[in-house]
Amino acid sequence: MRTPRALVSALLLTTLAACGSPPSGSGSSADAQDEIKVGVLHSLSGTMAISEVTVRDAELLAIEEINQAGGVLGKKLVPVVEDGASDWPTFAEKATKLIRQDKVATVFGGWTSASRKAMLPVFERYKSLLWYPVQYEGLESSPNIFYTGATTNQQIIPGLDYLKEQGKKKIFLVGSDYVFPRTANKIIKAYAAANGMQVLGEEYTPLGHTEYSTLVNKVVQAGPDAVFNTLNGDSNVAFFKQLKSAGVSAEAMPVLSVSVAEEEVKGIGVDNIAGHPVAWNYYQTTDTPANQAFVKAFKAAYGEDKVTSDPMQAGYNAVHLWAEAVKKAGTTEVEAVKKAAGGIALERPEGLVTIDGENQHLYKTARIGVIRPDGLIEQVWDSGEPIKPDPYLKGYSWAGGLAEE
Amino acid sequence: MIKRNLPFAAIAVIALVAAPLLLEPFRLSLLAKYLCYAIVALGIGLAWGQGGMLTLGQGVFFGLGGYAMAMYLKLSESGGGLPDFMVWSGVEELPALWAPFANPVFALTMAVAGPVLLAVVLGTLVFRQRVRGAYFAILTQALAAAMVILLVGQQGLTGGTNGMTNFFELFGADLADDSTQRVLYLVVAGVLGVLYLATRQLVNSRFGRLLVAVRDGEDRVRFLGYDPALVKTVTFAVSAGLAGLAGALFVPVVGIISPALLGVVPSLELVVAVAVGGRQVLAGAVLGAVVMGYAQTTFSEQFANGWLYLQGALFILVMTLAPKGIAGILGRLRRARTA
Amino acid sequence: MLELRDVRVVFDGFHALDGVDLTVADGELRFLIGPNGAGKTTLIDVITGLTRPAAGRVRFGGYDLVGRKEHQIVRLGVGRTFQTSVVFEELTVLENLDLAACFRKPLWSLAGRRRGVSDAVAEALARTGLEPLAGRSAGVLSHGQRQWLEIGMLLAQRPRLLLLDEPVAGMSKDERDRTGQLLTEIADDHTVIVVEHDMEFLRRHASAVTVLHEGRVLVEGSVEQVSADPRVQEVYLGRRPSDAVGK
Amino acid sequence: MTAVVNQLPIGLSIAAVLLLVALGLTVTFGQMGVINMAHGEFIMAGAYTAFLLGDLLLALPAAFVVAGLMGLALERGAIRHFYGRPLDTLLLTWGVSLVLQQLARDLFGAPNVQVPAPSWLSGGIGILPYNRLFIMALAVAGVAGIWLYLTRTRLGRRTQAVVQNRRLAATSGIDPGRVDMLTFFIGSGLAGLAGVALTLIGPVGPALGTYYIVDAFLVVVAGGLGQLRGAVLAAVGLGLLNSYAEFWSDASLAKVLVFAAVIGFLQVRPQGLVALRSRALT
Repeated sequence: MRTPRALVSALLLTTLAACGSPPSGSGSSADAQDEIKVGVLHSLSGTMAISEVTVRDAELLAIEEINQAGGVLGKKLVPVVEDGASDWPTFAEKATKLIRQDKVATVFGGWTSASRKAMLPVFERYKSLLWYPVQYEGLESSPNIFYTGATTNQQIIPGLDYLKEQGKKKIFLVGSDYVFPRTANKIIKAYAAANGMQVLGEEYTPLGHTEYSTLVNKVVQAGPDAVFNTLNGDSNVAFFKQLKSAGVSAEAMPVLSVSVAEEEVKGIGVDNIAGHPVAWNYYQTTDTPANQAFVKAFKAAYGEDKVTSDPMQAGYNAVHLWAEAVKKAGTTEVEAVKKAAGGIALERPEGLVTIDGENQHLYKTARIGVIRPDGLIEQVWDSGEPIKPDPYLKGYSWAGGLAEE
Repeated sequence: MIKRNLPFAAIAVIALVAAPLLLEPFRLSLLAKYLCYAIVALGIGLAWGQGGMLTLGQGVFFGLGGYAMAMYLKLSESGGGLPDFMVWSGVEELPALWAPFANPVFALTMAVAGPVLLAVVLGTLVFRQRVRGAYFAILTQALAAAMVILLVGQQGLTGGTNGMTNFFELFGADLADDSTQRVLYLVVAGVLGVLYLATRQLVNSRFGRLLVAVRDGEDRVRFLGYDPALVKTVTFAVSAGLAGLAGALFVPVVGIISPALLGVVPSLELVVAVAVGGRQVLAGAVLGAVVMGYAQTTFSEQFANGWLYLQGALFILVMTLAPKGIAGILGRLRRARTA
Repeated sequence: MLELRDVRVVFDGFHALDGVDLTVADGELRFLIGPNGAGKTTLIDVITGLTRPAAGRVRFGGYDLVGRKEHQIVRLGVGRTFQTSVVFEELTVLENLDLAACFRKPLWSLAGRRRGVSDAVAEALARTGLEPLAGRSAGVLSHGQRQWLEIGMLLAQRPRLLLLDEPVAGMSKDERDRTGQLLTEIADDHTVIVVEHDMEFLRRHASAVTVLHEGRVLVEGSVEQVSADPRVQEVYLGRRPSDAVGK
Repeated sequence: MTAVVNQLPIGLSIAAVLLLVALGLTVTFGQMGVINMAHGEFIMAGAYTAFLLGDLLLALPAAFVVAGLMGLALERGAIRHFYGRPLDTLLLTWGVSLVLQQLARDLFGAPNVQVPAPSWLSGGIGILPYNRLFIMALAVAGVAGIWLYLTRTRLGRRTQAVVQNRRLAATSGIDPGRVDMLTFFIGSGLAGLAGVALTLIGPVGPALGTYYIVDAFLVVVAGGLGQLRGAVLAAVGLGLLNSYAEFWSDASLAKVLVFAAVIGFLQVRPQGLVALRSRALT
């Protein structure tokens, strides 16, 4: 009675407007026969945009390169870019949109574990394909996801091997409070127990936490040989600044990070982090012919001051690997592409990578680097050859209790 | 009055029936999602529009409802075994807190009772001390912030930042199936309709008058012999219950619940939606939630970066030029036409 | 019926009430006067629970009022109005009165829609003469009408003791007369305390008067006794001419 | 044991950060009753000013002016139409904060930027590095400055007069509009100062403001409406609580405890630590 009549009508009109909204992807008749749509789904807004925008750029660069070279199966790739907005449910929603409405052949996307976990059921439900470009906590092997970043035995464990070689016996674990750090730390603790290392402490802080004086105090008081750092995003900036001003040097207490790459170094400030080690599979300085071409192309496309990093390169690789699999399969049909993908080996910027057809991860070379005063990362150690991906750590006897499916 | 409402009721029913027929399944489940938000908006319209309590923590109640539902879904799929994320988190035994949620009746009850209980406790604590206005708003906002940290920190219990996802079936129906989604849409729309009518009844009742009186002169109401703290607590609890129910419906529709859905920003966004729709009328709140949800989807599909500008600008414009929102503008148009 | 003993209120070192004793018998109509800052409104605030006294006792019909919350005191049968009338502008006159009349009902029963007009409300409407305005929203009322609505709301509560804080302030001559008439009617079957400045109004309607000055009771008695008292003349004339008797 | 002792100065330095981010709010919220959700973005603006200038000492006055002018523009452009409607202001300024965040992202890019810390701030005394001591000194100076301004200058006393009785102040020749402008300028300027200080210890990016705004409001709420003394006490209390709670448990729990403490505290002192008595019926 007090409700304006017009309002109720408006409400209904909106409902109907939502009904009538033309599903832009459904006009498949308009789809040119010489085009293949692919989805690119990263956070372009919100807290994760910092990292994910660069991955999107690398993926778009790869798509452009493939189109320059004549496309795939004689067709041009058309990227459909969506914003995950640093919000996991949005990732799931946009993934659904890309698959069901845009009918893309595959999707490249995600960064956080949470976004991948949110998208996973969508890709499995609609039997579609996701290429996920970031190192992650393992313990997963979805038939509808290809993992082009490192799993734990290609990053965490080599990092620990490196610390062990350096004679670091007492370590302290610092991480953001979410799945990757917690899983990584479980692995680290099991590794430490099996290798005569001692874990002096394990601390987690909320995502976006910026007050590290108490934590630094705890670390300093514990006096470890090294710190294993799984902090994410902005927290790294605060942590390294406050660690540095507490007078802790990289020589006395190296902090091995697994989520700090070239891009992050700029924001942290080289002064605050130079000399500390990081563990990845790729650095801008990695000395391969493919990398020289990649760095050059990337800078040409996005600016001389841009740096390249591991996740960017993994996203860049994902597009090329998918294209290779499609060529081999002769179709973009998901099952055929999956089948064709197994065993594909390519020389990429990070060196030779091979798709493991069984768990859809990559054979990758692990590399430890130290941050140089110029902000780039210098490799100081590598695993010698590509490591077979082992997301469930079945090949490591000490990891027995961790990896049950 | 019933006569005047009849045509609209008819249109509503037609829309209910027509939407599932006209819309692609993907769009239909999006609409169902907006309608879930509309249920939360109804509660905000009641608490803020009618009762003057600006609650910036409505996401918390929404989340509690959602988590209760998600716990049931996880348990019903694992057949009493450990849900997938607990395995990853290294939990070996089902936590005692989880066990009763295997029962759907318990889970659904808790989806509403949990938020109501929290609202009653919080409301009693703050309203009794005459904490109000901006203080209340800030406290509810801090509640949202604290809740997210708490949920994220208890990874073994809650799935941490990831939240819970990967649900397959609800009461034996396959959630991936389009027909299930259609039924879910109808359920959500039906629940919204019923709750809208019930809330409107409450607003038009003596209690609703009392609520307006508390909003406009809390201290004066005391001298009418009422305890404003009680009135506010009850209203806050009702709005919390609405949000909880919306959360419980949201989970099977969207297929995920995570701390990202109940933090400071989503809570504020819902308030924005209500303001845009028009806070003083319940239908305005509902309209706002649907319009803003639709706008967010559409605009973020077209220009991702512009969405924040648009949202911010829209908000500034609504607050400065049309504080009564779309409902206010429509009301004015209607008056102008009849005048 | 109402008994105050040695009531003291201190605001940041300022003694707003400095040991007030006051007794009001059942059925009495008592006027409280005094210059600005004498503590009249504070006294009402203490009785109704808005201000908690630093010391002293307030008893009403066998109950101790100190420490009770405002709405609990209302429930014991003490009602009040405010200097600047506060009515709910978005509600109609009828709804305002109805709310005032309903406070004894359990809260859940208010979830129903109002049906008809209760006796208390009808009576309040009749007494205040607001019947023709019952359906109007209170926001459009004139100043005088608002004051009557407040008194009406008070009546609808059916209290045993009414406290009126300057009911005729700012009213026109006509309105004052009508209010006076209303007051006399009400006083027939209620106990009433009125805070008032207006001396003419006082002379016409008051019988018993208590004069407050600087937080103490200066003098008590009939209007004639009080206005003849030299101390009263001194406080009014000597200190604040603007509040002078017979202004 | 030393670790436990160390937490005391650490708690105080956390308190200094809290105080610094909340100080401007105690002025705008406290003196004017305006809830400015864009306060965090004014802090961000201060931090970016430091980034652009690249020099800390130069940045302090510059950031004060930049953030102050932004506040002034906000007050003149929008907030002044909203006095007496604190909740609407809250939502309005939230819209402004969204726009400012996105603006920062477009102007400076999404990644964090680096503000080099001056070399004279490297090193420290005991557990406290010089940059923490600098922040503490800045917080103390800020409090002292505000206190002197409010009690010792004519403008400050006028501000107080307007806060206490707007109409009366206006009739005695004070232009409340100008006082509002000035108050908002100062409150926002303080946010700018905080932003410069925060570049020493935290990230400088578009999300900077969002990390501090909730904490800042908690300090103001616990401190009581706009009371400088209350804000100082609340910041110290919450800083120490945070420091020791995190030391004995973890950072997540410490944050939750701080929230619980504020709620619990309001049970004892509903108007915050320091409150004025008021006879007015609102």
